[in-house]
Amino acid sequence: MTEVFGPGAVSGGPPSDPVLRVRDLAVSFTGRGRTVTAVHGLSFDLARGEVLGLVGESGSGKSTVGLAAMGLHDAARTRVSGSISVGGTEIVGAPDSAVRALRGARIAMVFQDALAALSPFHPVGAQIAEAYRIHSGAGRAAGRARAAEMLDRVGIPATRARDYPHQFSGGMRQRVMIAMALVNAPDVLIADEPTTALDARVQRQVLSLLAELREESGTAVLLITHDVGVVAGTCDRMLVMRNGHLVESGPADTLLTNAQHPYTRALIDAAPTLETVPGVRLPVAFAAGPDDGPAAGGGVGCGAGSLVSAATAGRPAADAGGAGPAAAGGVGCDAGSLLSAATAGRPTADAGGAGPALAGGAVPVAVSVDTGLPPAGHRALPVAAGKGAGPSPAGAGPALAGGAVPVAVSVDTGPPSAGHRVLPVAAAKGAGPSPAGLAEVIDLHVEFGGRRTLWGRRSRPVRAVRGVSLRVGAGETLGLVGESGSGKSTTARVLAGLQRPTAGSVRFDGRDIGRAAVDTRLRRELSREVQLVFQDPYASLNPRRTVEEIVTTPLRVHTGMGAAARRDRAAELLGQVGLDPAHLSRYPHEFSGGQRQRIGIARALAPRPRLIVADEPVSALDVSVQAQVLNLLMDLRDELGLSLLFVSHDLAVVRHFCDRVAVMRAGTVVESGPRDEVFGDPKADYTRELLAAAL
Amino acid sequence: MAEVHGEGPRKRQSQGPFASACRAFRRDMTGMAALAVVLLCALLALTAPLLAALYGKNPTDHYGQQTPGLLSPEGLPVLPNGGISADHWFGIEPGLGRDVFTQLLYGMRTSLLVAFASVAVIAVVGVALGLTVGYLGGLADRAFTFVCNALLAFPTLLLLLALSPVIRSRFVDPGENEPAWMQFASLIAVFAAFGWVPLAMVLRTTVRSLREREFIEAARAVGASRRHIVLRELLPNVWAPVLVHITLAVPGVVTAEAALSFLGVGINEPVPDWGRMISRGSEVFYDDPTYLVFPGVALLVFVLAFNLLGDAVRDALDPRTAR
Amino acid sequence: GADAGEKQGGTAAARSGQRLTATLGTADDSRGPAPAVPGARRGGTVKVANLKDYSHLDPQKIYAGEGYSTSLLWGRQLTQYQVVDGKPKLVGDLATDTGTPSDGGRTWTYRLKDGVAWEDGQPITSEHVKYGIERTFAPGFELGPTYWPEWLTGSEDRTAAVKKYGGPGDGDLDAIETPDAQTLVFRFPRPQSDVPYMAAQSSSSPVRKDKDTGTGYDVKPFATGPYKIVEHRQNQSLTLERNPHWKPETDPIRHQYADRFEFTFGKKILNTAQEVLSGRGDGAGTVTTKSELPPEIYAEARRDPGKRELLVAGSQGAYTNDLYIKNSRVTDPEVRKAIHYLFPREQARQVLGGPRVGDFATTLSSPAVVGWKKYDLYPVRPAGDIEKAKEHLARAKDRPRSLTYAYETESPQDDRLAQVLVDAFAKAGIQLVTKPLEPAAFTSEVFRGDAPYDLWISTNSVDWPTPSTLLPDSYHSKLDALANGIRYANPAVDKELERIAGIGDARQKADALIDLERTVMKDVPVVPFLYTSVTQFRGKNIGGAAIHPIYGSIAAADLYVKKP
Amino acid sequence: MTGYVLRRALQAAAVLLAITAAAFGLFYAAPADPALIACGPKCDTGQVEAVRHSMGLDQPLAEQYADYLRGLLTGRTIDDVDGTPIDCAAPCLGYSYTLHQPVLDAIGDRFPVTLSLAGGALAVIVVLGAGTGFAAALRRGTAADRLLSGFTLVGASVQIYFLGYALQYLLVYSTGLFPVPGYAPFADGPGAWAAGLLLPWLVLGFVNAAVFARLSRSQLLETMHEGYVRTARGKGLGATRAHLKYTARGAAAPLVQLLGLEAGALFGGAFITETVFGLGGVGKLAVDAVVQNDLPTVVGTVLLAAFFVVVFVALADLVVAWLDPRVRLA
Ligand SMILES: Nc1ncnc2c1ncn2[C@@H]1O[C@H](COP(=O)(O)OP(=O)(O)OP(=O)(O)O)[C@@H](O)[C@H]1O
Ligand SMILES: Nc1ncnc2c1ncn2[C@@H]1O[C@H](COP(=O)(O)OP(=O)(O)OP(=O)(O)O)[C@@H](O)[C@H]1O
Ligand SMILES: [Mg+2]
Ligand SMILES: [Mg+2]
Repeated sequence: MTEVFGPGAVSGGPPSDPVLRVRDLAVSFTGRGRTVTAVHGLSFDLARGEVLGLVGESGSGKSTVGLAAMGLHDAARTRVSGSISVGGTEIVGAPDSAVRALRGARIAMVFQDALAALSPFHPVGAQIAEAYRIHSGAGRAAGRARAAEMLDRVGIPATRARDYPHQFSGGMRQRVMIAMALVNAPDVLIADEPTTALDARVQRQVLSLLAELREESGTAVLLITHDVGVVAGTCDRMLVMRNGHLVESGPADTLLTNAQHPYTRALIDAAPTLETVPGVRLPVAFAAGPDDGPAAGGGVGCGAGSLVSAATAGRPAADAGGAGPAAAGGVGCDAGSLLSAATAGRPTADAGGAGPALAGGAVPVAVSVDTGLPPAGHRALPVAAGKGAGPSPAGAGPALAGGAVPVAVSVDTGPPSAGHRVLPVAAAKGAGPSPAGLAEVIDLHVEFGGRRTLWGRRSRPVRAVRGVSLRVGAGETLGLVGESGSGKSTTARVLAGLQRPTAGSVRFDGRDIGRAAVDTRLRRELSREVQLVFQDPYASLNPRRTVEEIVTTPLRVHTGMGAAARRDRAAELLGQVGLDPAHLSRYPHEFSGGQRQRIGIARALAPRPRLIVADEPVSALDVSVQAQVLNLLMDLRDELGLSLLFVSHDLAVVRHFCDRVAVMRAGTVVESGPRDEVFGDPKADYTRELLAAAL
Repeated sequence: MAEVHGEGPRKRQSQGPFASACRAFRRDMTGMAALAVVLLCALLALTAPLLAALYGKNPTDHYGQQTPGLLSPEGLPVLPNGGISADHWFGIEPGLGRDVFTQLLYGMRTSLLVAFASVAVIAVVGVALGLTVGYLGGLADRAFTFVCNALLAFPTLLLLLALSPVIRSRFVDPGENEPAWMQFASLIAVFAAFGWVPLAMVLRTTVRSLREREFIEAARAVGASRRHIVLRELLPNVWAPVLVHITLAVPGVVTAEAALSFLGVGINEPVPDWGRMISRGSEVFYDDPTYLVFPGVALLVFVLAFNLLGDAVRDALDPRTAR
Repeated sequence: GADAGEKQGGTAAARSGQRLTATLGTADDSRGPAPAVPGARRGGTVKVANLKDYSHLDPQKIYAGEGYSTSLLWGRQLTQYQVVDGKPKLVGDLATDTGTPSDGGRTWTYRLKDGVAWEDGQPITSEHVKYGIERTFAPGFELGPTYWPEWLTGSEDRTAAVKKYGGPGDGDLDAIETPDAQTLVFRFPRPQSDVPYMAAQSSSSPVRKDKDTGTGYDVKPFATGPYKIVEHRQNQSLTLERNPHWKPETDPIRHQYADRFEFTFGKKILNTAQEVLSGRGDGAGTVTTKSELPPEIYAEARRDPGKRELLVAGSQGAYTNDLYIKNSRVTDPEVRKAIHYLFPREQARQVLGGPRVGDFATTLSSPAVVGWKKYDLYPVRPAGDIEKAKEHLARAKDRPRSLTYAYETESPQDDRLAQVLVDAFAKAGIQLVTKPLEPAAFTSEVFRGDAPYDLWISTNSVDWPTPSTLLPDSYHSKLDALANGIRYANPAVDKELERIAGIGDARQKADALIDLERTVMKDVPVVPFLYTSVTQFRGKNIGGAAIHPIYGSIAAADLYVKKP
Repeated sequence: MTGYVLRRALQAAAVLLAITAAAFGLFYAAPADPALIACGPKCDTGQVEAVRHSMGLDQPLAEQYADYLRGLLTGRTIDDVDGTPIDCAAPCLGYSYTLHQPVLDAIGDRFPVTLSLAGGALAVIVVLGAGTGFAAALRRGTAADRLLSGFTLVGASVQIYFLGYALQYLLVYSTGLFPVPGYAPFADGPGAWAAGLLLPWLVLGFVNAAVFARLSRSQLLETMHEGYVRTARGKGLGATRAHLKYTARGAAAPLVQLLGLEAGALFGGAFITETVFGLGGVGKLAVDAVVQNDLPTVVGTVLLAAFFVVVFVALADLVVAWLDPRVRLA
């Protein structure tokens, strides 16, 4: 992969003349009588023109660092100590008026959530112009002209300057943010997860844009992200944070290929990529970080892992649980025990040998160039061309190419059993079209009727799904991918009996279930067999109900079990998904994201369904947690012989997890087939485009 | 609330949202002080007959008229400061010469009874309607909005003024005193008839946004019935706004009741009532402010305490407003 | 009241409880101009702030003391009361004297003065007076006094009268003759002794047919008095200016000191009183002709000498305040006597404001009535005598467990008064049920024949200060519930009343009625409570303010501005 | 936006119609006989019947209501008690037999008072309420915040009749610090007009501003943490300017809505304030009408009050839509 961002310091050493210099930065928040220290003694430098990646799991303190650099923390509730200097001007402890002069002019920020960060009340043009006029003292007309120019520069027609943020798509909003941040050509740009919420294609566009602009103005960038892929593609150096501490730093390519710290390595490996061997267990090096409940901590992930292993392999949980892993910081032990559990055939003893797994995980970075997928090549081209014009040496390419070396290793070392393990099932179905579809939709149409207007006329309906046919065979996993708004969720909801189709038929086990959304009895019957797992583990759990209540709801509905029996079953279910049955009386907010998703899965499993519809069950989760959940789902699928409809916009995850894949676009299925076919030899242009965009 | 709380068998670690709100509340000094005042008031009101017996007076006897030397021929207390004496700690009422202390005690009973009863009805009706309409949406929602708008636009005070004689003459036999309970009932009915609107509207909005939350979808997916969804999934999620609304509605009703009595259509003689005391106090204010001060300050403190309590409850329940 | 009648505002005011009756003046007394008010000067604007607008300005609809009093500013009648030093004297107003009876009181003749004129300068003729009186027969004039229709047609009541003659629409009324433009001859089927007093009522004002605008006349009548109405915004304001065609030498009653009168209505009386007494804003130049001093500031006004001199107090004409007992429901005289004894006069007066509201009464009629004599049939101390009451109750054949007391809810005071009664009745072992009624509905509720109310308190007055309108109009058993609200029925009294009705001589009639009053009061049909007094107020700058001894409120026609 | 305005207007009209029906039914169902009251205590049965006929009370309620509505739309002729026809022009709210005036005229006479009182009080509410709310929110947690919050809390808890009487006595009649409350028409001189209303404005404004201040404080505190405010500060905008331009804008919607409700209530007549200060506005008219059983006036004033609430609430909605492009352009 070519480096998207230009030159910068090639070597990992700290630059000589930093535009941003952070020393011993500590930030703590007070509130409700307790103090949270989000950043502990962080030091780093950002050289002129450099791109520095700041990575870490959610809640590790990345945004906090960015805000501190801007001096934007709420003074009343935040204590910032240490030193931050921007181009030689100290920010910590400086009066607001002094910092104000820097903000927006010398140091600017692209905030994490573009929709929230743009004022809904002012036209985008005016918001950009304001940023310009504050510092340049320019008049209205000049401000407008400059805003138009910047909008044009980020690829938004200047005529739309008078539109409001809600009239733009996510990617466009992000570009407006970028235009606003760069309008004064600052020395430092802090880009806080500028692409996280975006589609792969849009993500790519935004990153390229950032790179171009940076090149023009020579702005140094602190790129905050949790996505290692992004760092790989864009950064000169990277810093890895965890729980507010700096874990490791160094040149990006070095760290990516040869990280010293196990945490860094786990972070890098946890996300499946288009090159990960499908179906292997993903390494889970650490537990979810950001947790408001007391249950957080490395120990949980570890314990969970061992429970899963117990459940899967029929071995007693004793071996991996206990204090050991927790004491070990939940890093090595977890990886080991999980791996061991996953592979089942291998001795637990090589727990220390996270190596193979991690090496396997290293594949993603390297392989992207190497696999020779046509899209990958294309993707690299335009950027490379853009940079060829500049003074930068084409050093990045080789650097990454070097990274490709481990590819071979990973493929080699990848435990063959992992691939095989999935095979029995996959092979049966993957070989041809599955004979008996457990659930199928035929020529499905869903329209969302426009609201009746004053004059009784209906506005034009949204045609969310326009003629989709899908089939999920027994024991099969069907992946449904596509960009946002393509109708994936709608299709999934139809299958789960929550949405009434406008036209077309929906069958489950040969029975027409089209009316389930309006017929309570039918839906109740259906819900015995089909269950949903939702995208957002927090939103899908009622915050005011205990885990026990949540998990036993389906039992109440579907069985005549008494309270005690339900409780036993709930405990059993928690065990099955790797949670401590003692947690039954807790509330959802007392769990980490991954644990919450496990609760959601436990609930879905409760009535022993035959089909689980999982609507983006992992996209709200951190990479590491995502890995845990994916592993769990794979285990359960194998163990219980479940069928799955797996909806995701992440190609890599789908590829990793599914037997067959359907690609949706604008309400239609553009391509479907066995996983390897779709990914290996995409037929539709759109699929190719998607694959190309994936970083 | 009790359902969530369950003090006894709670597990050490289990941290219900209510428990954490309680903890936050306990740290709020103002809130605790306000709660103390409110509880004290409730206690005083509850034990009023006992206290009055101990004190040896009752709120209805015309002491000033029976004992010579307490009131001037014009009806004003002879002793300074509203006739405060060892016998009558807070003085006596000008004119009738009743004991102010017991009047205040029993007046608090009146205020609290009307307020608590109205608010209870408001809460039940508001929650029921808000939840149902919020969940059902569609036609029910439109009808609801319409009714709410109409009720909001209706001048309540005027209606109360106009309706109380209607109620009196429609339902009370001419040969009988209007029973006190009927005065209370009609007041409570009218307060409740208009009071549920804001609560129901808030709940409707809350429920509409909750309905979009995935956990409702999840419950539906599990096959749960509507009843289950409304009662078990939605209800536990709205008690925070309900609680806040209730604590803030109590002083509202107390104030409105006092205003009505001030205008002469609240609770009638001889049932002691703060609003009427204030009204009487304002008549003799220029001669002797004492009689206005006691009920005026009592009402102020009472309402203030409830408002503070409401604020504290809101803060405790809403992490965003945490200071 | 010990102090309710002292000299205030430079003019003597009558004291309630004092014998004070209107004498009949001579033709000489009837000549203008009116005796000057000491210290009065011309010019300036008198501001009058009253709580409410007058419900009627149409002279034939006015039927209330303060309405009479104020309407003197623009309206003139055949006769009127001249007040000098607080003493009233009935004199000729438009007429040259108080009227000449003949034919045993069946014919009365009046002659109009020369030079009396309307606000447009046209002379007032006997036709105009006749037309005015004819109007009282017409539909829509039920509100006014019914004496003219009854007397002129010799009917029992107005309903019967209007069957014989239905107002100007029925053409000419034969009973009044107008031989010339200045002479009026009234011919009554039965002897009438009180015509001079009736001639002073607003109903006896002239109305000009060409100016009679129907309901519009109720808003803006055409003036004959010293002032004319220039603007009347209903319930808001009323502005009067001098009437250039009014001649002082024709008028023995009215003055024309101020240039203008500006009435405003609607301001809460407490605010007005505070403004006036403190002299803030327009206060110094403001007076009220209708409202009483609010109880809120009475004590303060009494304390502060500067404010005290601004109070205008006096007896409220011939008004009395009594506890009425519905005789048809409380039939046993022993029970009524018991009520008489237990009635807590002193406590009741205390909650009403104390001595300033009036003196305790022992008689049915007011001391302001011609021929009044003091009597006290069942003496009792003001605080009531529960023991005595219990004795009488013990003697009663059917002793009531509970009685119903109805009252108008005009102010919280009424509720407190009810509580005082409840307390007293309870002590005598009777539960008093209290029925607050809306003022608007009170009369129709309480006076309905079968209305379930036993007791009520109300303030009433005879229509003029002779006893003629008291017993005959309220205590004859044949009268309907509206007139005889307490349903008093005593055949002996009925008979005596019928005899008295035939008496043409005023003096004789008055004496007979006063004597009959004692007979009636032996039955205790009502419990006399107060001879009422009023306390009003004036601004520092207003002179001539005194309570009119007949109409019971500040006489507007004597007011002047001290330094305009 | 036009569609939105139209829809909102239709909704408002429907609500008003419902209120006319409710008010009419409720009040005409009252037990006191309006004919008896209009005719006076001395009327006999025949006269009362005549009056009842001229008042139209002998017709079925539905017909009376239809007449009423017709009068509202096209005007009608009403008979006075004595049968004199009274012309009641287009938005005819009936004729008051107590005031001897068409209800609309009676309201029209008093409306300037209510308008002046409500207008000034609203100004006080906005300035004082938003001002203290803003000041407290910006200094949250400080002594100033606690002081201001305490101040508004007292304002929200104090009774207007208590405060009104006390201040009037202390500031006007005892010391003369304030001019005597009263109404002088604006046309007679703005000075006298403002002087007479100063104290009522302040008292009514203060008590209502308290609620407004509390809401604006909490709204501002909530909006203050919005991402776009941080963005504004990230551009280099000072805290105060950022809050004025962005926080205030974001917090405005509920405030505008509250203001709409309060304005509606105030323009419908502030009974207690008018009573306390002796002002003859629509509120006093309404209370008097209730006391005197003057049904046409009661219904008329109820309708007027409802009309203002409905109109101002609708206006507030429109302002909110105008303020927030997300609503406006939806
Ligand atoms: N204003 C605040 N008050 C209290 N705690 C805070 C505040 N902001 C952040 N934190 C806490 O500080 C820690 C770091 O948060 P931060 O937002 O920097 O994480 P992050 O790395 O940016 O995470 P993400 O990837 O989810 O954006 C978290 O535990 C968070 O809960
Ligand atoms: N309830 C609804 N009312 C109106 N339109 C809707 C509704 N639900 C979905 N849509 C529209 O239908 C289309 C498909 O939505 P859907 O949620 O199925 O997309 P998706 O592929 O799941 O997208 P994402 O990846 O963002 O979740 C979108 O254009 C969406 O705006
Ligand atoms: Mg962040
Ligand atoms: Mg979706």
